[in-house]
Amino acid sequence: MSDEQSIQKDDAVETEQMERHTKLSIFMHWFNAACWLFLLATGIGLIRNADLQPVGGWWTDMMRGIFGGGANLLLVHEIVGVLWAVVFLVYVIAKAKEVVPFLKEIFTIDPKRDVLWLVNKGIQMTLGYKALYKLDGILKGRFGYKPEIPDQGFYNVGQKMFAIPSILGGVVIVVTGVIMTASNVMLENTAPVQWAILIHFLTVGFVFAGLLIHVYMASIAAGERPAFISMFTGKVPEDYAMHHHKLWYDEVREGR
Amino acid sequence: MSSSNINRPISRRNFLKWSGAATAAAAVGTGQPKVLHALTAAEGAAKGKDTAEKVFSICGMCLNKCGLIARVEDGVVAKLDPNPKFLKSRGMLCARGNAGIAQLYDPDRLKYPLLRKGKRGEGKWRRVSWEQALDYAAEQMKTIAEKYTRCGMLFSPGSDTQSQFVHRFASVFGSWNVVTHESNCLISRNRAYLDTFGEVPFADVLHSKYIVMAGANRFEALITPDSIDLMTARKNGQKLVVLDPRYTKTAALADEWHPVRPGTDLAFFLALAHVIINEKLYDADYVAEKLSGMEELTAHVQPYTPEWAEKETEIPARHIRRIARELAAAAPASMIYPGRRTSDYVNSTQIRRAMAIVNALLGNWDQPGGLLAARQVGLNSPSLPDAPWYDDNMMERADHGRAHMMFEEEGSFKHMRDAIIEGEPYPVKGWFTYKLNPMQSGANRAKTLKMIEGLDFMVSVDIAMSDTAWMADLVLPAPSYLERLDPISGLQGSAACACVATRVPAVPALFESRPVLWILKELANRLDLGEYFDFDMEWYRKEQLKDLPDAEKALAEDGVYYNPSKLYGIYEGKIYRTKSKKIELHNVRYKEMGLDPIPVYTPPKPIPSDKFRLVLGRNAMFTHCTTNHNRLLNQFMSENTLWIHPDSADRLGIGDGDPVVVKSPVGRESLKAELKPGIRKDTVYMASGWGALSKGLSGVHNTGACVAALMEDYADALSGNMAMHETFVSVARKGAA
Amino acid sequence: MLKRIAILLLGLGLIVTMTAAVMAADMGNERKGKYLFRKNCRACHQDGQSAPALNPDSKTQAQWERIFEKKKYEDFECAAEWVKLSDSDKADILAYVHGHAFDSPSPAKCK
Amino acid sequence: MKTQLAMVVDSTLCIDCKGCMAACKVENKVPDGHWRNWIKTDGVDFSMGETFSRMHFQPGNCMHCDVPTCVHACPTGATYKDEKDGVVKVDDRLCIGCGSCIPACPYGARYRHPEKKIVDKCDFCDHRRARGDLPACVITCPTKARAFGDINDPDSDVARMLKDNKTVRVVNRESDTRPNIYYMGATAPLNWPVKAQAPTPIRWWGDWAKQLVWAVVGINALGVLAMLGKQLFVNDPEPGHESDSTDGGKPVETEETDHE
Repeated sequence: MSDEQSIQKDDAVETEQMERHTKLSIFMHWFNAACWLFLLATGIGLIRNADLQPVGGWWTDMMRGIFGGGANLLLVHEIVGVLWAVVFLVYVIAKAKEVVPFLKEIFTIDPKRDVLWLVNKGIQMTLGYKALYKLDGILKGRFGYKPEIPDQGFYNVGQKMFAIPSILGGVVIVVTGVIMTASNVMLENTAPVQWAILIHFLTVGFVFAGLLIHVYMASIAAGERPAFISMFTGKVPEDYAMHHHKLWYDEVREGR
Repeated sequence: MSSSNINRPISRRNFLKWSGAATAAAAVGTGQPKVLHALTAAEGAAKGKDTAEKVFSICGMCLNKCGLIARVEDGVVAKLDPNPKFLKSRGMLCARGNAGIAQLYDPDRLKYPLLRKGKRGEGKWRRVSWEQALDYAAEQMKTIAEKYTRCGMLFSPGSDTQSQFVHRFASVFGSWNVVTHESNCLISRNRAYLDTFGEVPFADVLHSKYIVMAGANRFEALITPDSIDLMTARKNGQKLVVLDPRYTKTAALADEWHPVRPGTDLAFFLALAHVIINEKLYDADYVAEKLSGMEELTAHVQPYTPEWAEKETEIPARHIRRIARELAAAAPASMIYPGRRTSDYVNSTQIRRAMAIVNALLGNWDQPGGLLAARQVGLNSPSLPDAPWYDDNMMERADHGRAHMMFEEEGSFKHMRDAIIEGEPYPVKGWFTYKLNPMQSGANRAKTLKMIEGLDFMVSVDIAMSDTAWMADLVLPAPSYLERLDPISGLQGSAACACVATRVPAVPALFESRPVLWILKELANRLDLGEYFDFDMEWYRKEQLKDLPDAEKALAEDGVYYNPSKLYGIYEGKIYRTKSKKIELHNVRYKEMGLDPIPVYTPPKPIPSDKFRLVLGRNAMFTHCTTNHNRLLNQFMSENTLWIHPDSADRLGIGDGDPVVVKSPVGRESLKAELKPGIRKDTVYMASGWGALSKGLSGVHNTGACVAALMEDYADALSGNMAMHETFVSVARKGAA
Repeated sequence: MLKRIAILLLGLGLIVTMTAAVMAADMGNERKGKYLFRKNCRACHQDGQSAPALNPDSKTQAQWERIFEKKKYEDFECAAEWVKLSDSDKADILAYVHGHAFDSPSPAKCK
Repeated sequence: MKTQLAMVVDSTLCIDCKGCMAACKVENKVPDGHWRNWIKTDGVDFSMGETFSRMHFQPGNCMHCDVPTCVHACPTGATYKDEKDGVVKVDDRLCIGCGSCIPACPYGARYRHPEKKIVDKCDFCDHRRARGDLPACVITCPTKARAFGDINDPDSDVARMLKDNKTVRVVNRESDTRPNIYYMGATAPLNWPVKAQAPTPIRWWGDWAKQLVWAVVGINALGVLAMLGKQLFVNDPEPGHESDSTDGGKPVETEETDHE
């Protein structure tokens, strides 16, 4: 660890830093993370029914203990949930110039290159590079297979594979959340509420599953440290950019 | 407005939820703790001390006067609970009692004086000040007095605790013409029992071992304590036999139900007397000592055998014989229940006389489980200046002489209305009504409308726009019973309830409503009669309690005061208030007057084959026709239906819920049919109080059918009681005929 | 013989009751009687006053008839009041108390 | 023994006067068209003759069951059985108004409050009991058909009545929730409770949705564990790190290699 830091410090002198995230987007990221964590913890705490509770009654008891009862917990969950959604809505509207290209980037996928990246990166992360060459040895160029990990843009497709469901999931979570919250304000029919509960739960579950990978990749996985740091500084070293986001690096270089 | 206080929950959580979210969104970090703090504080307040005020009162939803405790929260009556120490009502409050709040906060309430703008009944009103309203009313009454004598004004007090002041006003004003609700209700019963025992009894239902109930529906037409005692006694083994053309809830809960042919009860009771006498099931010593006319009765009932009665009543002779024996075996703790509403046939009094005679044979007068004499509660009648005498006045009531034995204080609505329409013996051109709705409670609505048409002036004092108020020239808003200080009530009669009860306001009078005493005082002042009404309610109540030194304290603590008094054996060693000074099986006065001294059976008019007999009846939710529009009670029954036997309906091609048209010689109404196996095939029934003309009564205006519009106005010959079961109607599927 | 006596007695009874009935009809005006009773009698004849309380239902019809027919008012303490009453006034009062006597069709107190 | 508030109803005393329903409605501000309690009645059968026919009136309300299927259907625990008094209650502030508990009650004792938009039902007049009063329906009943108290307190009226009388519980055979309203002797009708059923989404959640989420989370967690294991325990240098070519192998992070 200390090695790594010293080296980077040294690198910083030589390596040029590239602008990757604006201050606002950094804030939004961590705001999102905090909300997610909070809402996840309180949300699971709202489930009392043993058949439905995924973690166990102890969690419900603990959360209700912290917040002084289920009703307060629900209120806080709803307030933070609404806050989360409202802040994002404002952000999307106010910073459309920033958000639209971001969404465009996220939702742009090159199937050929990206599938290969996913396969190879997955193998590399779990089984190692050797496995890639072993696979290449078996396939021998069939299906257009190459053992290399293809170059990626501003986001790699792994990030996109998390970003897409988490954005869509976020929308679903907000919509179902609003339905549930609105249930005792204006809704007459309870069927949508009941479905919203299930969908809310399922969506959170799926996104949370993706979140595990995201957290690992961002904060623990080897070689991703600069990306993690960039979520505070907004900058990545050029060599990191070149290595991890070659297409973006080239784009920026050309644009310069 | 206060009416919004009922059924209008405020969701604290929703409010906090959204405002909380807004706060949090606006100022992250500071919003949440504040919200949490607010929640804790609110919770603490809710769990805190009970700050509600409790007010003792007596219910005014019907005339039973049950004891209640009003719970007043922040100046709003939140709940009415029964007063557990109130023995007359046995510590209960029925659906109507609970719905008193819905009357208090009724959106249909009259709010200020209204003066008619358009034609009578058109529903166009102008809001006027009390000053204008009272000036106008006084001027109209003065004009009528001058033009037609003081008897030109008819007064109709309802059955309210302040109605006594309307009676007083009538006598002070100088009119003998007072017609109350009673002639549409129970005067034939009163007549019959007065003319048998010299007094109208209370039934000791609680201690009775065997009760025959005919023409009464005590589990639906609730009377306290009888209805409750009936159930308590039944639990203790009492036997109940019900005669009714309709399978009422009373019939449903009785040991026996006999769907008697309507109008033939008299045959049944004469046959009971026949069996009791011929089988010598009576106490001979008692008969010799207390009864007068046993010989005449013995001779009289000979033809009335159970077998003969079976043909009339359609009740098997063996049952009649058995019931007579069972009654006699349980005597004197057995009775023919006297009933209340007896406005059914042209011989209503004689029917009740026969019932009273059987009671006399059972020897149950003044005995446990029998008929009880009234006890004095000890209330003082405040001494008020005697009413003046007007020499230039009529000498008699306008309905005088139309029935053999009318009651001076009650009159006869049927006969008074006829007299007014005919203008005979003299014109009556003004009408003052107080909480009375004969438009709905008196048979033949068309006639009531005709009578009103001929009036010069009509004023109605009421809580809501009843059909009667709807026809008036001037409508004055009265407060409900929960807003009033009323005279002390003396409740006497059946076991354990010779008591004094108080009604004090739970909340001040709403809107511009004023109690009728205030209205009468103001009118008296304007008619130079102020000296006769120179008192206020506080004084009046104090005077009433003058001779009961402990009462005031008891009323303050318990809401009720009991004056211990003898319950049974009041008549020991005393004479009866009759001509013979005994219980009269054979009525001496009737004989003198050329009436049947012992009831003679006359069969009811036969029902034409294509028609049905229309009968009336109560349920536990509605008081006559006054609480049908009550927002709470209306939810139990939002319209009336025509009860018809499935076989009869089938014959007419009528299905359950089909709209039908019911036609009588005097009216035509439509409503939905309800197929009921629990009604005779020759009889139909509908609840009263629907089909209101008044647009001021949401919920009953144009909803269901008005039974008063269908009933013909026959009268009981003796008492002048309206006879409401003498009407035959035809029924057809709507659109079919 | 017995039968004849019975008929005779019945006839006699009839005469008595008929007379009573006719008398009752001729008794005067009940309403005026009520007014006069209150004005002339009730001032003394009520609780807390000099004379015992008196209401129409304090006596039977026959008792009232006897009181009014005896006309020995001088025996009463209130003879002075009686003298002041005209015959028609007395008839009115009798009509009132008789009509609401103890054994009348509608016994009543004077309220 | 724990407190279990309950009612013992002598339905033969009920005269169907609706007093309990009106009292409850006012006391609990139950909105128009809804009721927290009821009086059921059976149809009358005159086929055996009219004279001795009888009808039954059966007052009822939430039965505060020992096995409350409604509590089981509630996701948030807003509906719960209070351990202090055995009363099944609704926490107004925790109820999200999803209505899942409504079909889960065999007795139809629950309704969704049209203005508060939360589920409402009888709570044996919690607020009245808090100030020492009996429930509104109990105290107002003319014939006192409803007895109320702690069934586990041998000195209570209800316990005595239970002991001294034959009582029945009205249940649906397919979902015996072990209700805490007991009816004395013969009461009718008995066939009206329905099978308790949670709505489809709630059933799906318990049946498979929870497991599915665990499965997906589990797979991803396994993936992470695999990556972490590989990162920690396997030396896996990237070939051709030195070469800067775009079409060749990836650059090797030297520090990484050094480190491991």
